[in-house]
Amino acid sequence: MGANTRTGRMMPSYIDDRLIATIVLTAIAAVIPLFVSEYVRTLIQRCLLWIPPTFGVYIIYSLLRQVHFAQSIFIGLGSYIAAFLAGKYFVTSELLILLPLSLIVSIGVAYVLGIFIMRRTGFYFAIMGIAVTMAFWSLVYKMRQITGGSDGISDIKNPSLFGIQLGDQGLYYVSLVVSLGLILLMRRILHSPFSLQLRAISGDLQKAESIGIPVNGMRRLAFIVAGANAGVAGVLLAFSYNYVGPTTFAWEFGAHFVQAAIIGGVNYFVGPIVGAFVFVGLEFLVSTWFPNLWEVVIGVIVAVIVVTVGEEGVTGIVKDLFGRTLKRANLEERTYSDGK
Amino acid sequence: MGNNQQPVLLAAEKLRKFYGEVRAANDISLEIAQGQVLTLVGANGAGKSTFLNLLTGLVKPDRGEIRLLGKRITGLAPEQRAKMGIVKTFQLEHVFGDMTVFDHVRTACLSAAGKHYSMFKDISTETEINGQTEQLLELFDLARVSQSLVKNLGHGFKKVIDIATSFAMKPKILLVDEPTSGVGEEEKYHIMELMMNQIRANNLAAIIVEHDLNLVKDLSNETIVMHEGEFIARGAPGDVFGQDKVVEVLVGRGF
Amino acid sequence: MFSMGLRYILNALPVVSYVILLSFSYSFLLYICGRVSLTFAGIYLVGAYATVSLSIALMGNSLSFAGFMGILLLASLLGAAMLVASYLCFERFLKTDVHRMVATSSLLLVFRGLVKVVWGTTPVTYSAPFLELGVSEIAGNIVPNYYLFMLGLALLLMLALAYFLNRTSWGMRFRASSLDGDRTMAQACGVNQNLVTLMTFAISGVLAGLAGGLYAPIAGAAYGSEANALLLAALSVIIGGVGSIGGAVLAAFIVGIVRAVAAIKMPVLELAVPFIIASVTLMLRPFGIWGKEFRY
Amino acid sequence: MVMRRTRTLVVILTVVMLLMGAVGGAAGGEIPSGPIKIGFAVPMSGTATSLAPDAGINAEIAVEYINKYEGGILGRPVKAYIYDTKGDPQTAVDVFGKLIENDGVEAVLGCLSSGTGLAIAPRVESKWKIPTLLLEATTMQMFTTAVPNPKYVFRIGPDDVMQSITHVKAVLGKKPDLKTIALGAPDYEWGHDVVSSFTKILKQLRPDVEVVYTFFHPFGEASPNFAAYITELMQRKPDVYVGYSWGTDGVAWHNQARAMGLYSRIPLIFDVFSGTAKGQLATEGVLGETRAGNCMFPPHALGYPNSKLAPMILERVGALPTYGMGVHMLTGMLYLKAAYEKAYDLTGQYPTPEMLAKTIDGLSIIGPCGITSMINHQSTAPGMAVGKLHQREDGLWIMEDMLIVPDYLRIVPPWMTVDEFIGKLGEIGQ
Repeated sequence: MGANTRTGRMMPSYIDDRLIATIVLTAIAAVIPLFVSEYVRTLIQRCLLWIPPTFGVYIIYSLLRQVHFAQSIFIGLGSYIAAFLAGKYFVTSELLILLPLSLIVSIGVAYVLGIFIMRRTGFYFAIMGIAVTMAFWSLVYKMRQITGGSDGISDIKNPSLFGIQLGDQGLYYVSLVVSLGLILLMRRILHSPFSLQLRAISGDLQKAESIGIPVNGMRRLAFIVAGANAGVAGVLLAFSYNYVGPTTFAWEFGAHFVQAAIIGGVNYFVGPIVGAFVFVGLEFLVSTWFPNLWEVVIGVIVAVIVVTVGEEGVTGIVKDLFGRTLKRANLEERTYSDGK
Repeated sequence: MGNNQQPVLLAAEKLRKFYGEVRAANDISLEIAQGQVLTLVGANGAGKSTFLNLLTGLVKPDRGEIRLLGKRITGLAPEQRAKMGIVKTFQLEHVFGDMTVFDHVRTACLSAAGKHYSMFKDISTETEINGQTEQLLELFDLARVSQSLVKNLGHGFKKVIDIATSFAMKPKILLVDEPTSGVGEEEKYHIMELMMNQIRANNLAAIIVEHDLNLVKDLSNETIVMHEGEFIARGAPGDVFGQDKVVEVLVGRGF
Repeated sequence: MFSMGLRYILNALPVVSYVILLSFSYSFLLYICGRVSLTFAGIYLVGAYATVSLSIALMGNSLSFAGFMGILLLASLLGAAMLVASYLCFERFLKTDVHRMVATSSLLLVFRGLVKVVWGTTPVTYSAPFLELGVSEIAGNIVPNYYLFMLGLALLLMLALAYFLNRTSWGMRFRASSLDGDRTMAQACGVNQNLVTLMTFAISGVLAGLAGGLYAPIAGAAYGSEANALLLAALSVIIGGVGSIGGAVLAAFIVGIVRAVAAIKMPVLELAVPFIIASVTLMLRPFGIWGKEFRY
Repeated sequence: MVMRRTRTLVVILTVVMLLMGAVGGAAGGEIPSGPIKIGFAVPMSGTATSLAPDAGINAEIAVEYINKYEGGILGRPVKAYIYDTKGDPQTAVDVFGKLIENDGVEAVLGCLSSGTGLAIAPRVESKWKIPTLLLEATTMQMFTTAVPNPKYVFRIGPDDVMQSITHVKAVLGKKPDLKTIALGAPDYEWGHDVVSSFTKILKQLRPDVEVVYTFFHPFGEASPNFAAYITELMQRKPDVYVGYSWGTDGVAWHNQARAMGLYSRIPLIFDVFSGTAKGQLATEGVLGETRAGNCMFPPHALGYPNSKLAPMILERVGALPTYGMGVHMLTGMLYLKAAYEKAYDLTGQYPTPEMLAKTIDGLSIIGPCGITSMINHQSTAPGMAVGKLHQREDGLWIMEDMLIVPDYLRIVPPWMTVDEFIGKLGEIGQ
């Protein structure tokens, strides 16, 4: 606890700060729909649903130092599960069935894909991710009779929870709860023995092997964790658009989560959260101010962030600017030296 | 420290590894018993590191067999062998630079306890592991830097951290690749002492690759000289270093 | 059977030629400098637009083939200049492979965005050189001479590069600095690393710019074509192996021909088939059919 | 008493004032001042951009035209909110939300692909209730399954059956003696839809014609190589080839097919979207169509509004013909203008979205494609024409020798299903 023995200060202890910050932010997210327009609520909901897949990229990036372009596979799986079961071939729209089902399917698919994707690293891993995503995309695209091809599946009605049909606002709160739950779960996972050993793998592969870490198995599990996050978010994303199309499987879509994670900063646990909000917000602003320059703006921002602050991202920049204030809220909590 | 009454712990039989023309290991055989400490000397490129890597499984042999306590382990992956007790420290820097010293050692403790896939448990609640880690840090005199990032520490520290991490694996046999390369004269002895104390205290077998011949004499009473992938001499350091061919190999090439 | 095979090979020629150039542009950089850089695809895009715009501006409807060759040369020099500039101003600040991958892939976005700003998204095309060269009939198959010219040029360049790398003293310096060689040793022997890096970027830029320029008369310079080019080149490098000239040529032929075959025999798989081959290659020969084992 | 009288007076005065206020409010049909907000949701990045090039610029052109030459709508200038859908249906949903909920636009023009259209149409009908003019989104699903009873959703651009009937009739008219035909289309829903409806209608009208080769090439690959298809096509030697490749696909197809000599080997080629790109236009003598989607300005429409529109497009985009986004958008703007003015004339009030939507249906305007009418939420020109492409002295491509297929032969009447209509086509033709 060496670095954290800041006793005798006015501030409450370490863990309480964090708890307070979480509660305050959650409370803001919970009451904000009552005060803002429907569109802003949708936007916040979008940000919330972007957080879990971005966390998936973040886990692979910050723990394994790999770039995970294949998140869209799992978003797509979740979305199409929702679209088939609650839309096209109506079976059920009960979230308590759809979410676990998507979780199970994502885990299964991630397990199988992980067997061969996670054996490679670096550029090869990234390209393999894109290749597999393309394969899924073309499968969905070509199975026109079932998936509707490029037209997708439209007019998916809102889901129900405990048998109660949800309105758009209800869906917002479900998204909030799911996303928050996943954030807390990720926090736990990032402080687990599992992730410490993953960091060992990215730190030095040979050393990791020589201390008996089952490299391939653990990498695969990390891939599964990432995929499961995206799979759950995929279901809710499908409902939030009331539409699913094959572009959910496009690798460009998966690349957005990489960009969001980089923008947020992969050195920080709050990075993916910040990244999701900044990315979606940025998209909103850019499309308003320079509708034609979306690619240039996002490209320059990501490139500049990588060159200047690397893994620190926006969170790191903000922390530098307002270091003292944020320290109190413990937003600077790093995944990289988490005490013990 | 040779204790030949003990049963054979690790046995290598006719290990061979050629890199094209280069003979890194040419039908090497070796047996080592519990508590036995061997030193391995030889010029650069004699195949010492390759030999250790063959034992740990980082390099796959072209042919030959490796047995641990009579059980064939030739085809096993490095991490499986590490679990069985064959643990190696590295010559060059192989540390997890972005971790704190505490985490670095703790990783190995967790791995030894087989807690790889423990995802939903907060690491701070692993009191047993944390206790072990603190104990190890004490033993290796690392407690005062336990919260520093490994990459910010000096070379000597990294060596000690590497060794401490290896001990966390509760090894049966320790393969030590040049523990003191690139370390100052004074630190050298300190590191060696720390390590040898632990090896003796746990009655481990060890193969130590070392360049400093004076150090070799202190370390163990049995040494092997390696040249072009073969063992050319074996015995007490004093005797071995007197032999002509050894002098030619070690000193002649040295200058 | 043979004539069918020949037909697919001839149909694949334009893709084969540009993929040879483009994939080697990427793998050369990776091989010599050990740097992952996806900027080459942006250079490809710029090469295509530059060639077409210059052709329209300078030549109008009066074609001279020598003039077109001159424009190609200009486009490849522009590519070299841009890639070197990208290295000097940007890429040399990138420390790790992951950084390079992420940063250069976002640089691609910038490239395509700027192309949109400058040229709009209406495709720009100038196919006069393509039409002017006429067609040949090979074993009953009609093949535009321009395809043969493309392939010839690509192979010639590859041969020249092979000669340069293996037979000249400068080539030795390049190889000494490569993933194969020993960079510190090379430096100790007086090889100027900075110069080698800059030249590698320049050569890579020439190849990428030329690939874009050569292919532009066939498909037009189109916004978004860099993504497709990037994927094809990357897959070819995976299939052929890093740093291998033979591998680049072989992989380009494989990718081109399987696509041509799939287009007719199994249209469902046309897009997926290069990815499938790359995946299988990665499983069976992780370092490519013709590649050697590197850190990557 | 005085108190009481005063109180009564106050009550009466209050009531009168309230009444006046109410009347004033009712007469508040006065046209609000300030610009009128119109939203555009168009693809400006991503794959679709290379296929529907410069959609953003075309939206600007349409608005500029309305403001400059038509005096705005009800005297108010139009303010455009142009956002990027990235050609992605889900982004389109977000963009529509932003336009309608955030910016408060009064009508939206947008959505090129069928997927985008299908994604937003149900939401527009059930939630947003704002007049929405889809540009293309030609799928038959739109007004059959997605929004069977549309109120707010309109479509500019033909539906699949309409265009297929035109194409079949045109091909049969231009080459009555054909025996074999080949079809090529991009591999996505629209491509499959048009090919299947073309084949179905052809079988109905001329069962003896054999379709010798049908292929679907990858869609929107941006730098495709079509050599394999072209070779195969030349080996099959059809009498007629009908190609639906468009955008960058169309440009590449055109370049490659011409270089390989396809145009001289097949007697009749109907390149539905002839190459539209800077530097390279159509091929002399090849068939093209006048549907707004292709914007081969038909000669009869070269006056109003095209004489003013064409120079604007040439100046901003640099190519003419351009893919029809600009034309669609201007058509849509003209519909909106006409609807606003008609609704205002009829009621004396500034129209609500509902009134506006009701007024749009049944309107006729003169647009870039000539007289165009909104019938059952579907915009149609009196005849879709197919003709041979010809380059005039001044460089403009026009169509000659046009064959116009009248509406009653193309529009599926509301009391018939598509299949019934196709089944009756032979009889109607007589």
